[in-house]
Amino acid sequence: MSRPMMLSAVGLKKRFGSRTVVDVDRFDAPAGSTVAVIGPSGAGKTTLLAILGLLEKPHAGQVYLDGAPVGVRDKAARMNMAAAFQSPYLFKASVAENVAFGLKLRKVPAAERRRLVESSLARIGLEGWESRDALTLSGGEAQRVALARALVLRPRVLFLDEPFASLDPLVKGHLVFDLARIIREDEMTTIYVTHDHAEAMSIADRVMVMREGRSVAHGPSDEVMKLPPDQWTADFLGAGRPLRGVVAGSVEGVLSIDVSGVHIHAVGVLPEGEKVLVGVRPEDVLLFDGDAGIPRSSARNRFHAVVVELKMWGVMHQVTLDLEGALLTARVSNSSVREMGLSPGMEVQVVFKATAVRVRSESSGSGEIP
Amino acid sequence: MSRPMMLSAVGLKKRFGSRTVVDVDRFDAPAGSTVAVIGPSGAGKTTLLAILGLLEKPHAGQVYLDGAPVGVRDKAARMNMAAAFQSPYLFKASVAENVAFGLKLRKVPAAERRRLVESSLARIGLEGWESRDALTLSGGEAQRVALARALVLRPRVLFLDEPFASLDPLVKGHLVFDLARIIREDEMTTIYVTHDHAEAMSIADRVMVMREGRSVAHGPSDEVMKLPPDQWTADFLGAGRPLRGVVAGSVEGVLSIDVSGVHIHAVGVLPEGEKVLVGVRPEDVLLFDGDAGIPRSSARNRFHAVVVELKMWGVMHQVTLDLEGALLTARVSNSSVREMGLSPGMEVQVVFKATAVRVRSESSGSGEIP
Amino acid sequence: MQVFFEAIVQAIRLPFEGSHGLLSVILTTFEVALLATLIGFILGTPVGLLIGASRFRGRGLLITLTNTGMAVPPVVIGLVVMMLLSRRGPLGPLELLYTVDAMVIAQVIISSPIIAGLTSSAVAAVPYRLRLQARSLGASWFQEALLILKEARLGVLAAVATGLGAVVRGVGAVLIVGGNIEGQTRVLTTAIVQESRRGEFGLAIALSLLLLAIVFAINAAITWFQHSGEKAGRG
Amino acid sequence: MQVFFEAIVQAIRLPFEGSHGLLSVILTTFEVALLATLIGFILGTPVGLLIGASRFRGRGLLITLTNTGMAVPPVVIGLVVMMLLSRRGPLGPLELLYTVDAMVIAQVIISSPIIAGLTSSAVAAVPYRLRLQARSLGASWFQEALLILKEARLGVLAAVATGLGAVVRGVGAVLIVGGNIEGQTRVLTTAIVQESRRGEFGLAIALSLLLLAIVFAINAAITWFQHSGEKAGRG
Repeated sequence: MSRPMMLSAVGLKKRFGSRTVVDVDRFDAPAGSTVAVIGPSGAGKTTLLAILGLLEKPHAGQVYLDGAPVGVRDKAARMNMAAAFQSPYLFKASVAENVAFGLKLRKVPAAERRRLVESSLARIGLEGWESRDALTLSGGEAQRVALARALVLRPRVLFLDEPFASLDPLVKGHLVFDLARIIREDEMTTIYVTHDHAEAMSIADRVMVMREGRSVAHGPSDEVMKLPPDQWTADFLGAGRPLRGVVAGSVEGVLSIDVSGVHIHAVGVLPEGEKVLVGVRPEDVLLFDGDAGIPRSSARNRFHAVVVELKMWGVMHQVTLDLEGALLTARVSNSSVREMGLSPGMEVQVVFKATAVRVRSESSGSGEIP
Repeated sequence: MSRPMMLSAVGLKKRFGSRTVVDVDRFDAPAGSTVAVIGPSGAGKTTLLAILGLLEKPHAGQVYLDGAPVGVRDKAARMNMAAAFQSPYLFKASVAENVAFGLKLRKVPAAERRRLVESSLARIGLEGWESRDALTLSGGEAQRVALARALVLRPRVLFLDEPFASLDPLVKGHLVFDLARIIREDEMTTIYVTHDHAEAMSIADRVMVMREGRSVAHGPSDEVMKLPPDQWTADFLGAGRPLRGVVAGSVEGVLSIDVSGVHIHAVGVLPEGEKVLVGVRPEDVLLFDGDAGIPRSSARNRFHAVVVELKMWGVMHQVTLDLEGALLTARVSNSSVREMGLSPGMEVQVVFKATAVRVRSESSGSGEIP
Repeated sequence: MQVFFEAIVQAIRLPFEGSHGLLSVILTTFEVALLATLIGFILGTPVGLLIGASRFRGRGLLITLTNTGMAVPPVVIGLVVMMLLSRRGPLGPLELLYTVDAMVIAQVIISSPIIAGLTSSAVAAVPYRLRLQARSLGASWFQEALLILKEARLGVLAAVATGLGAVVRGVGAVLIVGGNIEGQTRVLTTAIVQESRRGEFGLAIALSLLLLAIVFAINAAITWFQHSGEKAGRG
Repeated sequence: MQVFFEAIVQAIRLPFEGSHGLLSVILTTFEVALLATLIGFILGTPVGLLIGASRFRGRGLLITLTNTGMAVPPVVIGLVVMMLLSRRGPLGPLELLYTVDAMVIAQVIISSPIIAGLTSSAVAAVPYRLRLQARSLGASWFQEALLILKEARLGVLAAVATGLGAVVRGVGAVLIVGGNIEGQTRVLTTAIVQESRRGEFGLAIALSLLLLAIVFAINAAITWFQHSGEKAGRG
């Protein structure tokens, strides 16, 4: 039916008074991709979304839809898009009238409209809810109606602004699941704003990290998460800083990378002697007691290390480890800290798979991650 | 200096109009304990806290402080308590005046007040912030001031109502850490309201789960989390239902429990033939490929199982496993689901430690967990 | 308390004692109030929508005009209209002074800024993201404006009722430009002033009870609009 | 437009032409307005605090009284005070009719409900959890009430200024009970009515400019209070 569209932008700037709230050099959402825009509150995420969605005019810069420049006045372009926000913002009317809002604007005939509203509600798990008053729904139900209202338009670009931020984890889990399925089935390009990187990771294949209006990292989720470009981004994502190393050799597609004397195994194709950045997500690093016997397994990286520091991160612990000079970060649950008796100075064994390591040539880019 | 107090209550009821928002038979917070009250929004958590904190009168029931009945009119009792809420609710004044509010009401002399405010701010990481305008602070800073304002009173009972719900994970991590340290150092009895069970687990040693005004589970965190009394509680906590089994034997303090033919190892002291409930937290269950060679290790429980169902829970996956008839739940990250290619019908190996299993005799209680 | 007792007895008798110009007073009151409010609604609502829902050059001026209009005392408005319509004034040739039309003109100048001002508040209270949401679903600016008015409808109704109330309650402007001519431009408020100064408390009480009935009906409507608005509000 | 031109020229000349009772009018206006507002503040604020911040038996009655007080047209209030103070009325022996005191009494009845009503809104806007927070830190009910008034202080000030504005702008009540006696009970609004009906536009314009200056100063204060309140509000 509809085909997803590529959305991109260059040089976007937006000021409120004298304060620049958005200053983003480049934004890219390939057709069919799901791009998460993450950052702390006040980073300009929602304003960026409003500009990309052609809802607000930027002070500078240009948005492109499938390569063609578009703006707030391009009603045709806007008709390819739809959005849902953190608060569902339902109109004072029935569920059916809310869901039909965009269809009416598109002059879809009444019978067809009824059919589409019905099937859209059924898809999102609200079969037969048409005649309820929209303002009497619970948070999770209202959010479903808001999603149905956007999805019924079969948008080629979908914008979601923290759609699950105010929901309980149980309600949220079901909704994330239903939404992910629909995005997959309908093949939309999706821009997803959130302040929760775990939520972002579970949905997006590309990530942009924003801070104070600027994009501080932008690229495939895996790269951004494993190779954050600076300390602030690393902290915000709860990641470690990338390590610097040199490719020492390669056997059957598995690289051996020399990081200050430690040899880390990673999957990739790079020439010997190449200077590289190496990153591992803290969640992917397993810790074992220093004297535990660990069998040969699919985890190619096994080192002895010393705990340097323990700190709380949300409701987990972040453990900084010294591998003969190279600093690695692991994330562990509080009960693991207790059971293993982790404390600074303690010796542990560190295990992670070669597939969990991300390697990038140092020469392939500077701040921006390709 | 001050000694923590025991807080308890019986038969609390509170109505708003015709709707009963709190109907709690029993509440117990032993002196020095940290009790988390969790539940979805609208469950009556904040109202319960207001009643326990002697801020609002219940329609029925009685609150006890160290065993003595107390009410909203007992100013002396109220002077032993202090609270901080989700929104910091700072007064229109400087940071110092905000923190000094309760000290002034307690007629602490000005010089002493200044000294206490200064040290309290320093403790919570806001050294030298006295003269700032309270209404210009960021969310995290304001929350610190609100905590300092409560903690400076050296309360013997501290009430916290979702104090971190609106903070970014990075800010939250630091604050949880600082607060946990102060609660430990000052030995307060703490009542902690939250809708996030992970946060509750990281702070509390006792948990009360509320639903629609009622207490559906109440006891030590570990018990409530591993042996939820009903399906709703299990779902809300993201836990599996407890399994029913019979103690088959015991060797050196490790029980062997027969659960429909599968023998699960657990730590505990119970006679042979005793009927028991067995629970494992989904996070503590590790999954391995069906054909992976797993060495003998400290994990005493190792089974082959078949994946029955996969469903999203928040941003993780919840996996239901069939161990020859007994259903077990594991929680795994989305990347693990992808890497292992988990899908219904697939065979996997299940590993968990004997210390991660909670056992309770079926005869020792029914709904309420002791 | 005898004075009150006598006056009330007289007030009850009055309607049965035949015409005291009472019917004319009531009809004139309604004519002026309804016409002035209708014109005030037509002029005030679009201005209120503009001020409350958009940013444009000249918005500050419009806000200042509205606020000034709400602040200017009715007697001053009466004076200005009087001068405009006086024999030597620019609109003198129309010979409107001391007519119902003169009173309507003055009351429109009183009601329009009230309706514009309160409409703008009601409209400004419609969440901006609700409008972004409508835009994102494909609404044009006109469809967005209709949606805003629909969402704020109870506030707009309350604004119109408040304008009506001000027109019915006021005395200064109509006293000046209407001249309180019996059978022609006498309305409830000016009649009350006249009768109470003449010591005709019975008639004054009768007129006051009528005026109170009208005012309370309007206020009940405003309260109902606001109350329904709260109930239907987003929690 | 000649009528305007002549009137303004005359208005500018007036202050230099010696007394027209102008000073007396201004002084009486201030005396009545400030006294009535002060008494209105003393009566209205505690009532507003009670209504806005607590639940008690009789609260509904108090709200109804306040709303009624705000709704009753000034001419009706004037009539009732007139009857109370008339020779045959219950307060007749005090011989207050057609005095400044009579006008103050009428204006207090007008300003108190306004101050009470707006104070109650300002007080009700103080978040309930802020009060729980104060209580949890050990505040007694009296300390809590002080905190509420402190948090709502800009709203209370705006309420008082609004009451003052209503008193200064109004004409119906003072016209009836004051009698508009030159040199004694004539205030700006009643003088404007008088002079414009007499066709003395120069004097009327001069009085109007004065009245406008006072009203706009009051409105500027209200705007400033409300604006500062917004800026200091919790985001």
